[in-house]
Amino acid sequence: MDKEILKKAIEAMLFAYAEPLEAALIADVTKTDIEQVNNAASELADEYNYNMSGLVILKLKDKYQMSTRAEYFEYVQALFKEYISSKLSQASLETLSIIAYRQPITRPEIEAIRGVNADSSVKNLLDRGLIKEAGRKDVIGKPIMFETTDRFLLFAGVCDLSQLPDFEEFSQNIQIEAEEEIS
Amino acid sequence: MDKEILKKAIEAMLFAYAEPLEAALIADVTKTDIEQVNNAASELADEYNYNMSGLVILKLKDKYQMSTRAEYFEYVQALFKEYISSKLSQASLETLSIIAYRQPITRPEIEAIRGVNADSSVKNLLDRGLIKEAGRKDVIGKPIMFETTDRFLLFAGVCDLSQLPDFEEFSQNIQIEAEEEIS
Amino acid sequence: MDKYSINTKNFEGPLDLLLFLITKNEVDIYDIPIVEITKQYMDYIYARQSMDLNVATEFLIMAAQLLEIKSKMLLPAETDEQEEEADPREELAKRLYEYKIFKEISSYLAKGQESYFHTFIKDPMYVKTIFVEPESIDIDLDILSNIMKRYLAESKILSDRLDNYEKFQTEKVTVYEKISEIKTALANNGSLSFLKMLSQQKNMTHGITLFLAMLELMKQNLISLKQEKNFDDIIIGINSGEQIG
Repeated sequence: MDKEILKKAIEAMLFAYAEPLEAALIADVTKTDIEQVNNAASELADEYNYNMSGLVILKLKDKYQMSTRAEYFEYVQALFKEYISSKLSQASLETLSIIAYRQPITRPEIEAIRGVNADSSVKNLLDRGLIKEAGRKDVIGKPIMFETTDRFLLFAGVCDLSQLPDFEEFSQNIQIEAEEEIS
Repeated sequence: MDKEILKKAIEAMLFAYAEPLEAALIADVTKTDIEQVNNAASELADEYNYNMSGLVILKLKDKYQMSTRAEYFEYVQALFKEYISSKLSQASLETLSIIAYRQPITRPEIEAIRGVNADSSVKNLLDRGLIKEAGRKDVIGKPIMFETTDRFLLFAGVCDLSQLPDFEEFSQNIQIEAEEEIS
Repeated sequence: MDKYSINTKNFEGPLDLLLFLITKNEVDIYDIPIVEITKQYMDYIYARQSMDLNVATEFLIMAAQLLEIKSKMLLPAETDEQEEEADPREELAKRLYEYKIFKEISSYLAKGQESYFHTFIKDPMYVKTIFVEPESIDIDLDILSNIMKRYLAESKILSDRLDNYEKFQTEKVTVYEKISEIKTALANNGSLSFLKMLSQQKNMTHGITLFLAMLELMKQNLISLKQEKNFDDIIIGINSGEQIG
């Protein structure tokens, strides 16, 4: 398939599908291979960015997703009057951080780290689609485990979990801070 | 507002809104007038057409809507067909076809037809937004009824339900019975 | 120091409060002056309690743990397997350290959420429009047989209920009778809804025969079928130039 046609087909598919769409599925449908798809999709994403289009094409792991560009947020937001741009509470952010770096993890394990009940923050994150259930842990009580979703990747602004800074990096930051404070 | 910015803002708004959007509302939100909006939207539509973009901007009386271009319909169609056949298990497909033809239907009724527990397939279909709850049936225990969603119509609209494996068998059996009756 | 100045601070939990006290006192997590920190922690708890009786259980549990550590510190030090003196504060220090890292991560994630909340994703429910094809589809036999299968599947369940009733039925219906039924209806109405006609059939035998009659009329090129989109009703129409009835 001609690359230009593949790009347009990807455009149409991403629009219609709305959710993150696997490159492999695009390749299947267009009878191309994943490399061709990645190639075309990244060209498309570049063009969108170059033209400062109202839309962007995001890469999330092995998936692509179309969304509006943050620069035009105010106009889109005005359309949805009931939309409240509610950011995550500190409690939810802490719970999300723990899940991101320790997944899959159970609620009791989260609570052990945070030292407080995590019921409402886990529920909030589930409702927002930032985390999802990931089976049950094979221990007494078979507690449900949680892991982050593709939407979390969007949230964190990375296309892959491996792009998140290393846990060690944060720990080093703290050590440096601590040394500065004490000295 | 600069016309280029207005065009991008319209692009983002049409994408997010998905349904036909009134020119007057766009003018309101962007603090421009309808003439400016029509002007910008028609330029945008021309550009999409000129580039043979995967998307089109349609004018419907005093509204605009973003949609996929007919030329790429086959890929979008194939995508949804692929989705339904590759993403749903045999059990879920069976449950889905029963619900599609017998809605609204309760879980015990589904189980009576399938002869097996339908918990996980019903949950799976709910998760995928292919079915939804449809009130409770006025019998003992008031079981929840299920029906298919708009999203299901979308999937069904592009793929041949009678080709769903178990349904084929199901209807073939009936045909044989029916033919015996007639002869 | 004003003991109660921290009351209004909203702490996420006991560890959060402890970290605050440690930072405020500029001490090392691994070398907490337990007596002083415990005192400040208890002051906070008491102050909260006097204003709000619903001090979270978690804060009280931590208070108990701090007191336990404090009392252990007063006793001669234990030695572990390696003959090293065990520090009663070590476990708490480890928890605090780990929690502090996650707080660091959450402030990192908090920075990223700005652009996330400024990005809209289309609702996947709204894809219908792309499938609206303006023209009717000419129907081939495959489509027709699919519609029929759907009817059969539906009526199978109906027929289960009517089983006993049907056993006593010996009535025969012929394709010829159904052909004239369709012809009469067409002559009166001009066009017909296939699904409506099907639903008016007494039982499945009638339904099947109606279907066969329609196939026969199609073969004779007397009628044509139209459908708006897949799974829609089928409209039976008279072919132009043909006489019906």
